[in-house]
Amino acid sequence: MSDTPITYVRDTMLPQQAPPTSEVGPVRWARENLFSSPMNAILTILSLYIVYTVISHVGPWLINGIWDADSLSECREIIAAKGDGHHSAACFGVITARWHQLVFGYYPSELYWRPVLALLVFFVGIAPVLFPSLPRKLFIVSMVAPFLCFWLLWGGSIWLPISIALGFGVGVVAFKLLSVSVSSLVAIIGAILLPLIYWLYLSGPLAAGLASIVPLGIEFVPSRSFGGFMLSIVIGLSAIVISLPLGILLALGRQSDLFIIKTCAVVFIEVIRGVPLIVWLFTAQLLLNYFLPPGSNFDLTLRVIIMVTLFASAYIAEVVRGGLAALPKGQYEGGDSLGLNYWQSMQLIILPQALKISIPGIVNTFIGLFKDTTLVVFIGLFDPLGIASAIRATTEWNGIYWELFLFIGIMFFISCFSMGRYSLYLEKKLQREHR
Amino acid sequence: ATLDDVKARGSLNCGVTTGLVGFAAPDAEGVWEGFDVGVCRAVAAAIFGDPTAVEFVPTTGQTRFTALASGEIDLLARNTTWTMSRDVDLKFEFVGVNYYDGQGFLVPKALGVTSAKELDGATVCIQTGTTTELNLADFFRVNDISYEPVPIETNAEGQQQYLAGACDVYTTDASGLAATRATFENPADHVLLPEIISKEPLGPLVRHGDNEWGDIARWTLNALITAEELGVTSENIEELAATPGNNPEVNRLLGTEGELGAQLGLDADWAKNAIAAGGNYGELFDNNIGENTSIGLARGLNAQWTDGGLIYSPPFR
Amino acid sequence: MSTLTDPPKPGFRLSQLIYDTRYRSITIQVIALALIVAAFWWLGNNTVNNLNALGKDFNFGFLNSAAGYDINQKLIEYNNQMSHGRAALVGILNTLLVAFLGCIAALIIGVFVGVLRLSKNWVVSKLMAVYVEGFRNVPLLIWILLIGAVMSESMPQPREFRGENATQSMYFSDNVAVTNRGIWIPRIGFTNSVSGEEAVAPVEGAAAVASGGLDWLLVLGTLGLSLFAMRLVRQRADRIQQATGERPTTWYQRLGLLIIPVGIVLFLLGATIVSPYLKGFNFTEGIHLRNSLIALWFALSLYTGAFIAEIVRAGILAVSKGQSEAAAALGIQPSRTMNLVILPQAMRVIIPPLISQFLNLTKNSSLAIAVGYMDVRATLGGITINQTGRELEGMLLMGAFYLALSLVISGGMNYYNRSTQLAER
Amino acid sequence: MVELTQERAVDRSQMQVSDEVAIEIRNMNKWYGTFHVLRDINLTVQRGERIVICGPSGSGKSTLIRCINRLEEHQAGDIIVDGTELSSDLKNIDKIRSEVGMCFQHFNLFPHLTILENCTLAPIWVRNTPKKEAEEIAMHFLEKVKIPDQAHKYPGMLSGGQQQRVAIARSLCMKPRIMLFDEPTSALDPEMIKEVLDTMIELAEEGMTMLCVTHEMGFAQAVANRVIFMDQGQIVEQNEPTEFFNNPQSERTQLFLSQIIGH
Amino acid sequence: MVELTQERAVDRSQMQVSDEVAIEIRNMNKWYGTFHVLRDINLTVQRGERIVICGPSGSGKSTLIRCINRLEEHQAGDIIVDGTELSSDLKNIDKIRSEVGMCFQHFNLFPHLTILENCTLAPIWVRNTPKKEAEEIAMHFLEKVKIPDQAHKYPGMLSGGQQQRVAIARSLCMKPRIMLFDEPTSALDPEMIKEVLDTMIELAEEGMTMLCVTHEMGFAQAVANRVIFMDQGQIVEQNEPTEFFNNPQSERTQLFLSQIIGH
Ligand SMILES: Nc1ncnc2c1ncn2[C@@H]1O[C@H](COP(=O)(O)OP(=O)(O)OP(=O)(O)O)[C@@H](O)[C@H]1O
Ligand SMILES: Nc1ncnc2c1ncn2[C@@H]1O[C@H](COP(=O)(O)OP(=O)(O)OP(=O)(O)O)[C@@H](O)[C@H]1O
Ligand SMILES: [Mg+2]
Ligand SMILES: [Mg+2]
Repeated sequence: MSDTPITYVRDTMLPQQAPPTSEVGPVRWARENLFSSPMNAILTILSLYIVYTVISHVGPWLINGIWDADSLSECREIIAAKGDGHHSAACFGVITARWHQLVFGYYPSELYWRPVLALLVFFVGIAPVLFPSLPRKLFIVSMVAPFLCFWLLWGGSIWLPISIALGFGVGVVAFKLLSVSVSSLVAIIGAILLPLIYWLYLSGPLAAGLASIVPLGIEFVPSRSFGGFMLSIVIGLSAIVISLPLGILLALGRQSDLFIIKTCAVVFIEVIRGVPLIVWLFTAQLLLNYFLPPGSNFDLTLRVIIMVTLFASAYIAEVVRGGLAALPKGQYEGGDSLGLNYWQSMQLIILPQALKISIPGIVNTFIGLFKDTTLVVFIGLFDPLGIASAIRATTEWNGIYWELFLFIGIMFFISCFSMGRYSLYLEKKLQREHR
Repeated sequence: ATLDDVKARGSLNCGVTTGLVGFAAPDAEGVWEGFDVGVCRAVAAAIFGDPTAVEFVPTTGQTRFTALASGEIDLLARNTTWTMSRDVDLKFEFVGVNYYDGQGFLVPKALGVTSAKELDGATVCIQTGTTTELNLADFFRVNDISYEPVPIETNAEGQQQYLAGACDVYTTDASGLAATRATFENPADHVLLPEIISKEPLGPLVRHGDNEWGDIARWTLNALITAEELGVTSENIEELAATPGNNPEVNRLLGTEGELGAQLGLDADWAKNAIAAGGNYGELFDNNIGENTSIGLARGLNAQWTDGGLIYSPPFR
Repeated sequence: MSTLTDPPKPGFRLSQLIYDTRYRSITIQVIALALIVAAFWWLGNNTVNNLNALGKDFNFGFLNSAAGYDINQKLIEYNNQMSHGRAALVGILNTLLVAFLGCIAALIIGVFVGVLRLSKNWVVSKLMAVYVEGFRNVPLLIWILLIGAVMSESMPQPREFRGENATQSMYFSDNVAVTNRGIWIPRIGFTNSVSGEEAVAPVEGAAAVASGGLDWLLVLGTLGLSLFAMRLVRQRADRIQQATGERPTTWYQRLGLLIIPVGIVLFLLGATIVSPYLKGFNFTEGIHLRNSLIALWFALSLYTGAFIAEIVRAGILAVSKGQSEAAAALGIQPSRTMNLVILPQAMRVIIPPLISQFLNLTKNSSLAIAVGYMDVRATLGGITINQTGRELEGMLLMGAFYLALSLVISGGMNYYNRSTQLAER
Repeated sequence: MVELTQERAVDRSQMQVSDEVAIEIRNMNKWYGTFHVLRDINLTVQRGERIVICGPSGSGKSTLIRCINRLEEHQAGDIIVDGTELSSDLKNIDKIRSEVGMCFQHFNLFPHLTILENCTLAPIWVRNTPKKEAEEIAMHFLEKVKIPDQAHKYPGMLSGGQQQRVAIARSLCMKPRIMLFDEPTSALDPEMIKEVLDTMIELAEEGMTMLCVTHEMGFAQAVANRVIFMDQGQIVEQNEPTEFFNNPQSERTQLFLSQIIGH
Repeated sequence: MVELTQERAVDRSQMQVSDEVAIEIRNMNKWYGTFHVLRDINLTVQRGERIVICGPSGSGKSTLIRCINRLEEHQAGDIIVDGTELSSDLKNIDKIRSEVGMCFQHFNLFPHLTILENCTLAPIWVRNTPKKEAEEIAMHFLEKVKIPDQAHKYPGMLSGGQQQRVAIARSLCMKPRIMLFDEPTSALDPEMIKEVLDTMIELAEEGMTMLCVTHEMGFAQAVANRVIFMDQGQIVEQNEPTEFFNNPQSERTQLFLSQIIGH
């Protein structure tokens, strides 16, 4: 064949052709995806069998579910009247009758709008953080949102959150003044100490005074009335929001060159992460009062929030540390060479970038935290599981089990799954942007 | 002092269970009701004249004592057994007994067991963090028979385990067993064994060291008991208070005679308010756990001493 | 050219504590240290004051007093007359047991599911995705409660095995009983026991092995020797392969080595299988795997397994497609490609997050309370604290235990991790 | 371009092309889903031939090469390698893969194995070669690509050019009769390209049958017997190199070449 | 070793060099741990001088440059910039950093800020310039580097050459009296190198004091007053460019130049 000329020129280009029928359509799909090898075929059949078993057991129970019954006995009567087998129907009546407790706990029903509104405010507040394209003015909402949410949830005099917020103002002003007049180191110490003094000695009387002059407020709701998913969300969200600054400080501490500060950060993070949350919750329940001055005594919910916040801050610190480590060293040097000081370069250059990288990790931490709020049931708070127990302790619903767990599980699944998708989307987006 | 704190706060913090039918459980509106709850309300009424001035703090068997010791609650009314070590070592003060109980055993009829001594090798569900664990261990050790404990956290859990047959026997205070059995689909299929293996005087308690506060709790409970003994009920109390009769003890109780309220640092009508809050002891019992409720407990030991029971209050004078 | 080669020692000038970069850091650290010491002093002082006010002291003497309560599952000798310290130890061992079993099961589940989720089989991969997402997005506590409930509700009660017309029967010709109180499996008893008395099965306790367990020592020793011999055979096979390229078939030799010596020892000791049987309320004899252990173990390993599956999947995906193509182009079969090329590389990506999952599992085992498994949280941190009122001491001990456990696990794994990482670069 | 030819001119008379057919592709078609990537490919490669394939991006060059050792499946037509037809028969695939070596653009060395282990892995596990012998062979080929002293390093420690040469040595250790190259130099820096091309030229001189996707026209002129130009999944033109570069027939080829040379 | 002349080039009349001393380095030594990177450096830079530093990799060029604005700390000797001595005193460091601008090899722009924000950041936060004024200044310098129209884009959207010019503009916004460049063109493609060098030459023509680590010998010849050759942490030779390139004295310099020019 070496004699035949190797020269070849195509004169007509071939058009696209449709693939052979065996290459498209459901047949091919099934062949490729389900039965590509004997092993695969076995697996397919096995999986289908599992799916069938589960559906055939649970399906009827779900479908026959009774939605309108006021008590378990009524529900059982209805099932008996239907003449079906004994356990083949669910009593979802408990959910229709008690859903408001599962969601809001014992929050006064005429005030349900307040937590709902607080959640909305929270979303508006967090929007500029999650979507950088929004106008920066919205950051004002972000700053106000925590105090507004606090006030909406607990109610009471409006002056309390305002006077607490003023403390932050005091800090900022102190920092500005001192950093101009003295040094930035002094300014930072001042910015921490002055608000602390203010909160300890001034803010309480100030709020009381203002309240007595201009009594503005809404009905106070004690935290003991909080329960159900609302409690989980309140604990989870406040812990994440408060733990963020703490976590950032810890992460910076862990990256610091200063031996003592670094050691403290490392010890704190490792101790918190090394001990299970439930032990920390028992600590909040059993021990926190030992550590505070005699006579000081605050709300269990608040104590739990403090503990969960500390817990979350250790995890956030690790997430943020990852973000800091992902930044090239050149960014730090760029800031230095322009003459920015440490806090300026952190605030203007490093943290904005590091936090953006960390958002998916923060969302994941939040998902974990949100799931872990169920543990507060062990110290007698009414999270969804606690409410479920309380419902089962009433005469009407004593003995009901699966339906409540199913409902709670599905609610958690929906919220955690969608947040998980969101963080996945963020990760993908970051990967694209960082190419 | 605790009384001042409570007054300043405007409400009483009262520790109760996280939910035990008849004794303390929140209803669909989140309003707490039950026998123990009644005691809390009576104390609140005695102090403030308002039975709703109570914050109910749900506690578990594990957390209740710390809550009280740390001052988170002012009064614990959570079917808690009065024992020496709790009184002396844990440093609490029991202000009286509102229910005389004893630890019993609940078994399915089908097992054919008639005595707890036949329970050799049985699996027993117990609530952890209670005296029942210790009693149980003692009972089986003394009788030289073996058992397998299944520790559980809440009554609801225990009930579920027991009904599913994960344990042969459910043991806790007999009152709790009765209450639990009452909610079963077929209560008749289960029997309470005759043995009561312990004395379980249940009562409200406060911290050591604040005797004035302890007195208020103690005498409020006694007022409820005395009221029943003297026939003062929530129905006739207004009438009796408005038109003092010739029974001096009733008059002292209702504040129309003497200074008993002032001695406690309360209003003169403190006891009247306490009784009006949920009725006298007998009324509380009957409305929450008595024979006409789904719990269906008989008075038994908890009848007035005059009826052959142990319920006995020192005199108001 | 200069011959100066040592850095000079910096001199101190105390006047520059704030502005001098070198001393400034010292200033900051001193201030931080002072603040921290102050904070701790404040906390400690409060604690002392509070303890005084309550009339309590701080000592660990309670660990020596009688516990008074019983524990169903114990790996060492324990009864209610023993001390709280002993009870705590029982709890610690129970925690370690479930953590150990859980880590192994979670790893196996995770690897299987992770690989299957990458399967080309649509049904299988979707099923695995449902499993993974379902477990990852619902709180562990709910899973523990659900699995515990399923086990106690859906399995037969021991009494159903009783009587002439029992509705349930044991499996494997009356050797295994599956009930809602746990699973009873046969144990091995020795009729010709070396130590004279009959030994108890090892799962019920290391103590049992130590006391009556000379026989078990013998069996296990033989097993160890067999394993060693098997290794020798394998090494020989390796050598032959290196020398000739052909690998001799050795599985029957190794199987023989594994079975025959142990078999002989067992025969000499007069080993018999002691099956569980129903006596009174429960089964007796045999080994009792309690429901609480099984439920907690299942829940922990299924939950953690879902996370591990994702880690494994990510690890495998992190090995580029080019690697498997290169192996294919070299003619290496797909089954070997996994072992020779993909897994060794994936391992490096997998191990660090795997460690933290193991840590999580260990910490999560403290949820044992939900199914009544008596771990250290339930004994020391639960009943003991509650009976003695020693919250501070008890919580401190428990926290220290978990912390030490975490540090040991992560330390060990990091060491391993570093050593594998070093081999690569 | 011209410069390169002169510099690395190869004595083509030494490279014999036998009459034996090494690869035969008949009416081969391939689809990705419904996208028709390879259309009616016909190609016969004699033993000892050195073929360079070029063409615009996305024209299906890589796909063609990858079909030949069944990294991709074709859906219509036949591919016969060394007399064995490529079908879904696993044995045939194994046989063909051990006859055909392949070098990728990104080398795809195994980062967890040393250079030597990379080279001995397949001989030991696929060919059952004794380890010692496998190592000898490996060292031989590593010497050939001039990096015997790197044998105990890990791939990550080598430069790109060295890595690609290891990849070539690794393929050679399986003693393939045919080598496929998919843009072996496009991920490399200019200096390193030379190293790799030199190695390939040496291989060519020894009479290895080679199919090479590359845009190194100097290489094509220096060693190729034939240059194939592909576009839109079709072979548009093939010719011997001098003709191909100096006198392209098809319009598309002209356009393509003008771009390449302009660059 | 050759005795060094402090003579300035005279043939570039439009760029004046004053007698004022901008930077003075005396007997400066630096260690990394125990590794002696910079040994006994002595260097005086007059205001308006343009100095190019070259030398083999690892010879300490970057380290020298970075010591001048205290990105690295030196351990012995003095560095005096604009009359201020560089010590651990924070105030001095701040003062010097705002006098000295620096351009890095990898630009180190802040990717989360627009070009304009990159340029106004330091003036606003360090100099407390009002935002409006800072923006005007920034636009002025962006015009100077010929990219005013990119002001509202993000760095990631710009080519490397444009990014480097932004980096230069960013430094200039602080109105530094001295500019340091650390291989500003070595990460760029050939076409872009020219853009950046043009900008730098323009700066030089305006009389900016410049220290530039670079291997662009064309640039050195065009604008430098002095070329400094470093090796092993020491200044080995310095001379005015024509002399330096045509008539290197030291053997090391000769060797180095032969490599550079060969390449
Ligand atoms: N796995 C795949 N699935 C679907 N389409 C694919 C796949 N791989 C390649 N293609 C498409 O097939 C066409 C041919 O791809 P191929 O990689 O063979 O091109 P190429 O000629 O090698 O191009 P290049 O020079 O860029 O490597 C391209 O249009 C490509 O997008
Ligand atoms: N942070 C550091 N720690 C320890 N040694 C370092 C550090 N930075 C640089 N070095 C060492 O100091 C020496 C001088 O480095 P420098 O970066 O100044 O060289 P250079 O002349 O700029 O080289 P190049 O042309 O490669 O940029 C090198 O040997 C380098 O390895
Ligand atoms: Mg390609
Ligand atoms: Mg450098």
